[in-house]
Amino acid sequence: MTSFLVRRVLGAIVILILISLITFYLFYALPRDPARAFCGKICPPATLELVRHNLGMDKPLFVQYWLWLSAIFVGRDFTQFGPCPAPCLGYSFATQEPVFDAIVDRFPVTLSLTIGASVVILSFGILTGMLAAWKVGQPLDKIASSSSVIGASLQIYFVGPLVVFFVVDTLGLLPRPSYVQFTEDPLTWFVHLLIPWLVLSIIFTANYTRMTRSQMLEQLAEDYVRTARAKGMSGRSVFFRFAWRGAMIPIITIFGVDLATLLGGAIITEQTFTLHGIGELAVQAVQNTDLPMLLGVTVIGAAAIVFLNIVVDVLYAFIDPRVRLN
Amino acid sequence: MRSHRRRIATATAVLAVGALALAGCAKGGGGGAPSGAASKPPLENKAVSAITVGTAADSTGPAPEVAGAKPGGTANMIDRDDFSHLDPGRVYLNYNAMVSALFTRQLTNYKEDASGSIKLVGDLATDTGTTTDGGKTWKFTLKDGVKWQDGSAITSGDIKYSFERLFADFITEGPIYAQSWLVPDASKPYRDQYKGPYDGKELDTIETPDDKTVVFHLNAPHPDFNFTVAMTGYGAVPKAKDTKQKYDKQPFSSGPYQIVSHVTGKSLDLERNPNWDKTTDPIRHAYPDKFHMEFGLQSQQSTERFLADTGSDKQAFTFHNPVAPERVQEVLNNPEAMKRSLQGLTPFTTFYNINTKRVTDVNVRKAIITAWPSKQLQQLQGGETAIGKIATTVMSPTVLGYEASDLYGKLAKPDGDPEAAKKLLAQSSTPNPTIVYAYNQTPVQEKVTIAIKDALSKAGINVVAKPLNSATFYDAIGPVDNEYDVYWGGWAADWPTGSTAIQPLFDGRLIGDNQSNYSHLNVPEINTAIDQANTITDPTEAGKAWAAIDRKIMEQAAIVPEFYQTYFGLYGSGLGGVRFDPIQGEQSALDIWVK
Amino acid sequence: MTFPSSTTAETGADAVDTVAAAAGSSAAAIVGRSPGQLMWRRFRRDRTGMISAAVVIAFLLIALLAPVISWAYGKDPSTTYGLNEPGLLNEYGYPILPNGGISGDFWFGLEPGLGRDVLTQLVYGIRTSITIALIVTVLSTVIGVTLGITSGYVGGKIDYAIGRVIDTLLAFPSQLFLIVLVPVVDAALVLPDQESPTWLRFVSICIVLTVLGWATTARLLRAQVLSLREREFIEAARVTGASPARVIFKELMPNLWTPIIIQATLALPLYVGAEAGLGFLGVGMPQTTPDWGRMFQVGSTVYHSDVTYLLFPGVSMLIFVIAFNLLGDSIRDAFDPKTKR
Amino acid sequence: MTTVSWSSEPGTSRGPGPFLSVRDLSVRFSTEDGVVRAVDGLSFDVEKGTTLGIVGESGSGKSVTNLTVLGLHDPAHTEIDGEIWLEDQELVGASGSTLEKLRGNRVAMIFQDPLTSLSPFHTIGRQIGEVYRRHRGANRKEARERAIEMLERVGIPQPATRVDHYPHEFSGGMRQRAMIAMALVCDPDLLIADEPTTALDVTVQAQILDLLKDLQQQFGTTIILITHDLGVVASTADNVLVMYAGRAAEQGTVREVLSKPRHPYTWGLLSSMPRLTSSVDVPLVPVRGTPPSLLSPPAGCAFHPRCDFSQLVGSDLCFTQRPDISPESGHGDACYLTLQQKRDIRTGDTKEQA
Repeated sequence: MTSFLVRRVLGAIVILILISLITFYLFYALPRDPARAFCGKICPPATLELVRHNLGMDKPLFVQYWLWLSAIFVGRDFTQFGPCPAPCLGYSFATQEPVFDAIVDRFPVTLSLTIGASVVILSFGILTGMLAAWKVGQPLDKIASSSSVIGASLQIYFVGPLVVFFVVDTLGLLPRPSYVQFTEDPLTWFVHLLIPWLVLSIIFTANYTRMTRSQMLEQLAEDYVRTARAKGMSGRSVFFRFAWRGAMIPIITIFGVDLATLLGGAIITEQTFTLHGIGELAVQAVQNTDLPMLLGVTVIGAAAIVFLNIVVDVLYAFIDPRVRLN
Repeated sequence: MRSHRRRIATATAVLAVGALALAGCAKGGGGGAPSGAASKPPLENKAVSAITVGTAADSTGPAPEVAGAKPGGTANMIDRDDFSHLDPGRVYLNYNAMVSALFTRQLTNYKEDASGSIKLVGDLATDTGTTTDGGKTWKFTLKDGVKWQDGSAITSGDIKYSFERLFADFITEGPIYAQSWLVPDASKPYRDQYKGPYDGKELDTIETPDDKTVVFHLNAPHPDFNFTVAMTGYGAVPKAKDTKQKYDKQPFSSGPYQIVSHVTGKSLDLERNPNWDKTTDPIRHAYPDKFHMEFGLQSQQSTERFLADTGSDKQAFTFHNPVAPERVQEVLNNPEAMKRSLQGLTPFTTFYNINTKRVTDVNVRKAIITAWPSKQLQQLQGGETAIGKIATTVMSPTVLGYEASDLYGKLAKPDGDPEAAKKLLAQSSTPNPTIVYAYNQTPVQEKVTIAIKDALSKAGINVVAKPLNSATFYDAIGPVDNEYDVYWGGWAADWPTGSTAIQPLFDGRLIGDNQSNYSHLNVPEINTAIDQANTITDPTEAGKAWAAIDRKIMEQAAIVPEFYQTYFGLYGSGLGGVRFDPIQGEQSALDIWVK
Repeated sequence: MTFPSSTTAETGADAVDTVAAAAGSSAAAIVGRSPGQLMWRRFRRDRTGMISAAVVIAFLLIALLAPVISWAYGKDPSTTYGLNEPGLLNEYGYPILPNGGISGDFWFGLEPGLGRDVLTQLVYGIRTSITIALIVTVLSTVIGVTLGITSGYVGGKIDYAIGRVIDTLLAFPSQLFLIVLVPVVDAALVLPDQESPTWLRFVSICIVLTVLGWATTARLLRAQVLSLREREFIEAARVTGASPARVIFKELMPNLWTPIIIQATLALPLYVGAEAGLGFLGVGMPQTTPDWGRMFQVGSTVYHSDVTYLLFPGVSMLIFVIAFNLLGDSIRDAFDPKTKR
Repeated sequence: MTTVSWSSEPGTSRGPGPFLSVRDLSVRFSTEDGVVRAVDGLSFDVEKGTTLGIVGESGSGKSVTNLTVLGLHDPAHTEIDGEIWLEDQELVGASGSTLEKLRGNRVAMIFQDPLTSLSPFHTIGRQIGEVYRRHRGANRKEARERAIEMLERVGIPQPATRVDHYPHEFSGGMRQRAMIAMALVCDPDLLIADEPTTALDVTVQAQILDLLKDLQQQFGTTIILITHDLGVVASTADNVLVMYAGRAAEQGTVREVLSKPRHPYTWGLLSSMPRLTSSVDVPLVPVRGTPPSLLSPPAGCAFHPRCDFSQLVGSDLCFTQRPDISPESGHGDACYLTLQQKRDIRTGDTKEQA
């Protein structure tokens, strides 16, 4: 087991380095001179040169990348911003704040969006999927299937504003979606995030209902389920003790990917509800061509995806003994 | 078995029809009949009536009391971004300058009286400074009793140090006027001649005969140097408390408030500075006990919260956030909100540079101005209240000496006059020219481009629109030999006199890559007029000279003026004394009190 | 609890095979049918599939006949009616008539701001979405299939290399990278002097969506090929000395058409959504090209005062994507009856 | 309902009537392409303690019949007529819960492919113990001991450690032994083995069949052995039932049916099987054609399209009338050829091939 983890973590690190390298060089494909932002309205060429030197932009590309990478472990001192302690992803060109602090500061928003949505997705999605499989062909199954097809076809940027318009503006049932520190006031935190959770879960849950249903039905057609029936196991225990385990594997895989995308900052959701999560940070980084922030957000997003892939593989071994972590 | 999906198709149809019906009964998605805006009183974006230089008497504190104001309470500020810089030497943005006014004081500053006229008065200095040789040497004497937040006195040494540190290598974002004037050789870059105080060297062009007096020896006469030192960029920094780069996040206060906490990107909290002496300050009040500032709210959000006016938003104001353009109509129809609204003309003017090196024929340039669809552009960006009045000159009305003039009859025909433009083109070398119009690819600018293409093509001018990535816009138009003919520009004078409104943009000798003279205008007659205007000591005379230069530039048709930008903002019902600062064009915090 | 035991499938399957067998008795003329015909028979009997196919074809027709519709309707998507004719938009750019300015001559109302006709914008918008989605689906499927098969069939170092590329691509936060790549590809393809034509952004969007899209198809195909490679009939083909190309095209491909087509029909609506998402985030097609994504973007900023504008693209996109999803489901069921439950 | 005593040589028939009696059973599935008549009026009996071999090509309805005994069909798509009597209990009409109590307890079943028939997610011990706990209410510890005991009985080495292994850690033969252990854990009266040895190679096949015989001797379990391999039937079964197109074609004791077959289909089966005694160069004669479509089975005798002797019957009986098993007990067959004709053809034909 540990050898598996070590190998996978090393592989993950290689991928993260690869991604940061690609993002770094991609960024330089843009004809944008970030130094410009550090020079006043009237910017004599001499000052522009000085700023480029301060930002280390006068060094060759790979050296700049190496400085960025080593800064994560040993920290770095910028003439333009001052010292940057160990987990240093540099300073944002747009807001002059340390990138790492910005991400850590924005992470709770994305985290609460993700947790809320995943709880609803998993519980509601899988539950309806199971019920639809249990009552296959009956009215409940038909309703679940048709609503899940409709749900899966909705787009966040359509449903979001619509829900806000009706629920908040017209009916005033719920406050406008925003983020309130969970630690300060859990109730308002919950109420203010209800709409984003609701919208996000409508779309994601639909997929999980459809997937759970088809997986459960596929498992129920397996030979070993027939054997269980032949052993006198009741229909209910066959359904809940035998069939669901097989069905969980593909669902975990997909959930790993979805969770990672949410953790990486659901850009469209945060844009629709103007939530200041990592997604918005990423969009601003692109609009301001803010390399350090962009690199930081990409690496954090990729790390979430890669880390969750490892977790999913480990989970496989728990559920399916045939999977050996060699 | 698969019949269960038979009903899906019918379910979808029902849902679709339902949604459309729902929309029908919604409270009318349309804008409704024209809101009778015409019947509304015309917006009083009046220009600043007069800018004068105050006397020593005007410079003495305390500032006149605001009617009905009472101390106490906490004033909240909600806005879009955190302040990128608070170290005076790195402040150039008006947004940063507005908050710095609460804790950074300069030698001189502006005082607005009830009638709306502006006076330059001494802030830390007893008066607006004295010069005997036409502006080459300037003497300022500090007031008694001006102290830092720890109670230590502000000395002439601190003022000298504040100017010296502007030469350090980490101070690059602020203004560069004083630095380029305080070095012996004006032609060479100032950073090569002095590297800052951190290696023990001093700048000998600044003398401090005693603790109270500071004498500046400039390398050329600058009669409006007393306006220059009013910039936040030249605010005082204590020699003992200079934390270099970290000073940018938590500066040491010489004003009525001191910074208690600053969580970057999130919030800034200020409390009273016990050592600030009201009698030494003719400009600032300090009614609220605390200021709490919160960031991360786009203008749509702050507009919604001001309209809702609930809870702590009652005591909230905003420096920068205007009313969101798409909500302007809603606010204008809301009399209660209008009671807590602010309107005013900002020093910002926007215009379209015409690259005189590529569009060489003046008649073509004149035709472009004549055919320009100013009215449509104004309507596209939210009308006069949200974006600005249609401009016809280079200088903004907020600048001393502004004279209204409309050489191309834009106010008469704001929709553009294709016929007159065609006539001008007939007299030009190219009857139907092709111009390359570069624009910043934002949603608004894309709509503007469509309107411009329509209007100019009606006048026979063929427009090639070149979208530029919004991040690389300035990099693309920066080089002198860029391949674009017309591109958008915006400018604000650093102080309300003609020199910073015109010289950096139209002085032929300042043309260079990434320099501000984007229209590359190089007319000897204008260059000499600029030098001549720079030597006039009397402000009103200087104003007339700059107005004449303004007309000459418009005759050259170097730019298509767009707007004198206006500000339209809201604040909470629980605050009094929220006023519009015409110098910076944002809401001022200096007279605020909590009801 | 209803519990479909496997025997139904087995006998059912036997029955179907026997149907295929040419038992020459006097019962109903049972004629042999190829898998393709079988698939078509099953698909024809699946009414939901037929209805969704009809809706999809309707959308395709509308997209094709857009100029005809706009000619018959009398309006075109690019003229800014609101700006040119007074009395349509009020001073702040909102349509004066209620419900988004729906009226006799503007059936779906006017776009706030520029005042363009919503109906023609929608109709031409389908054209943009479908063309981009089709191109990207075809491209990413072709790339995905080729790389998936080579890495699955060839194995060894190549498989490892392609596998790592796929892992890296899938590890990119895709939404973020769509926004980053479009300006980068734009800058790379930029033409210095004349106006950058609309096709430039069209090409860069296709490139970006394909680059980030093919990895999932490749991974699916690789898994399919790995499982098929072990089967006896592949060993048999190899033993008879068939060249790898012949094995792949004659032996493997026939078995792969089902997953390929299923993956493509389910991917297409996703690409339509992604393209609209780009428009919503402001990196989609430029203003001059009608695009649903941008209609959503404008809609989401003006919905306070004009919610109707948002509904038109929203509902049409909803129906469009549902039809595609249902069509994908029906095709999958027709192709692969085992999972038809 | 007449109960006929059934005399058979080796069986120890103790009970008054047959242990398991299937009366005119027919099972129809509604599928996309029409109604499939998998079983079409089948009747047979099984004596207690004996082994009945059911033989037939795939699609002849042998598995369906036995799954009906356990009531494992999906009622939504299946119509079942006729009766199945297990001693005094009627199964077709029985309620779900009674059937559940019966399955694994009195009637057990083992399947063809042990790998897919065992749950990959649970250990062997747990899967065996589950049945014991379900029917005997044993606690976890007792169930585990019972599982170890059963594993030992079916001949699996070190049962104490193997009990905690997963199915994929067992070899083919071992897995089938585990299946048998699981089926017999509650000492069922009837064991239905659906092609237990087809997935195994020949050597393991023999071990499994011997194991089944030993267990039958030890516990007197009645076994129904479903197979398409006549060799397996010959070596293990007491009686044989040959099925074709959902009906019984021929039934009787192993010796009667295999040495003196009377139905053309049985001849076909026997002649398509290589024998040690027959010479190598004599070609095998498989039954021509393929099994009939159960969607619309041929009229009259379902075998007539493939029967070489239908014209011998003279009238077009074979093409119009469906033959029934005659005589109902003892060695019966469903064919209109007279006994004499059958004996002549058999001696004429089989002698040539013997």
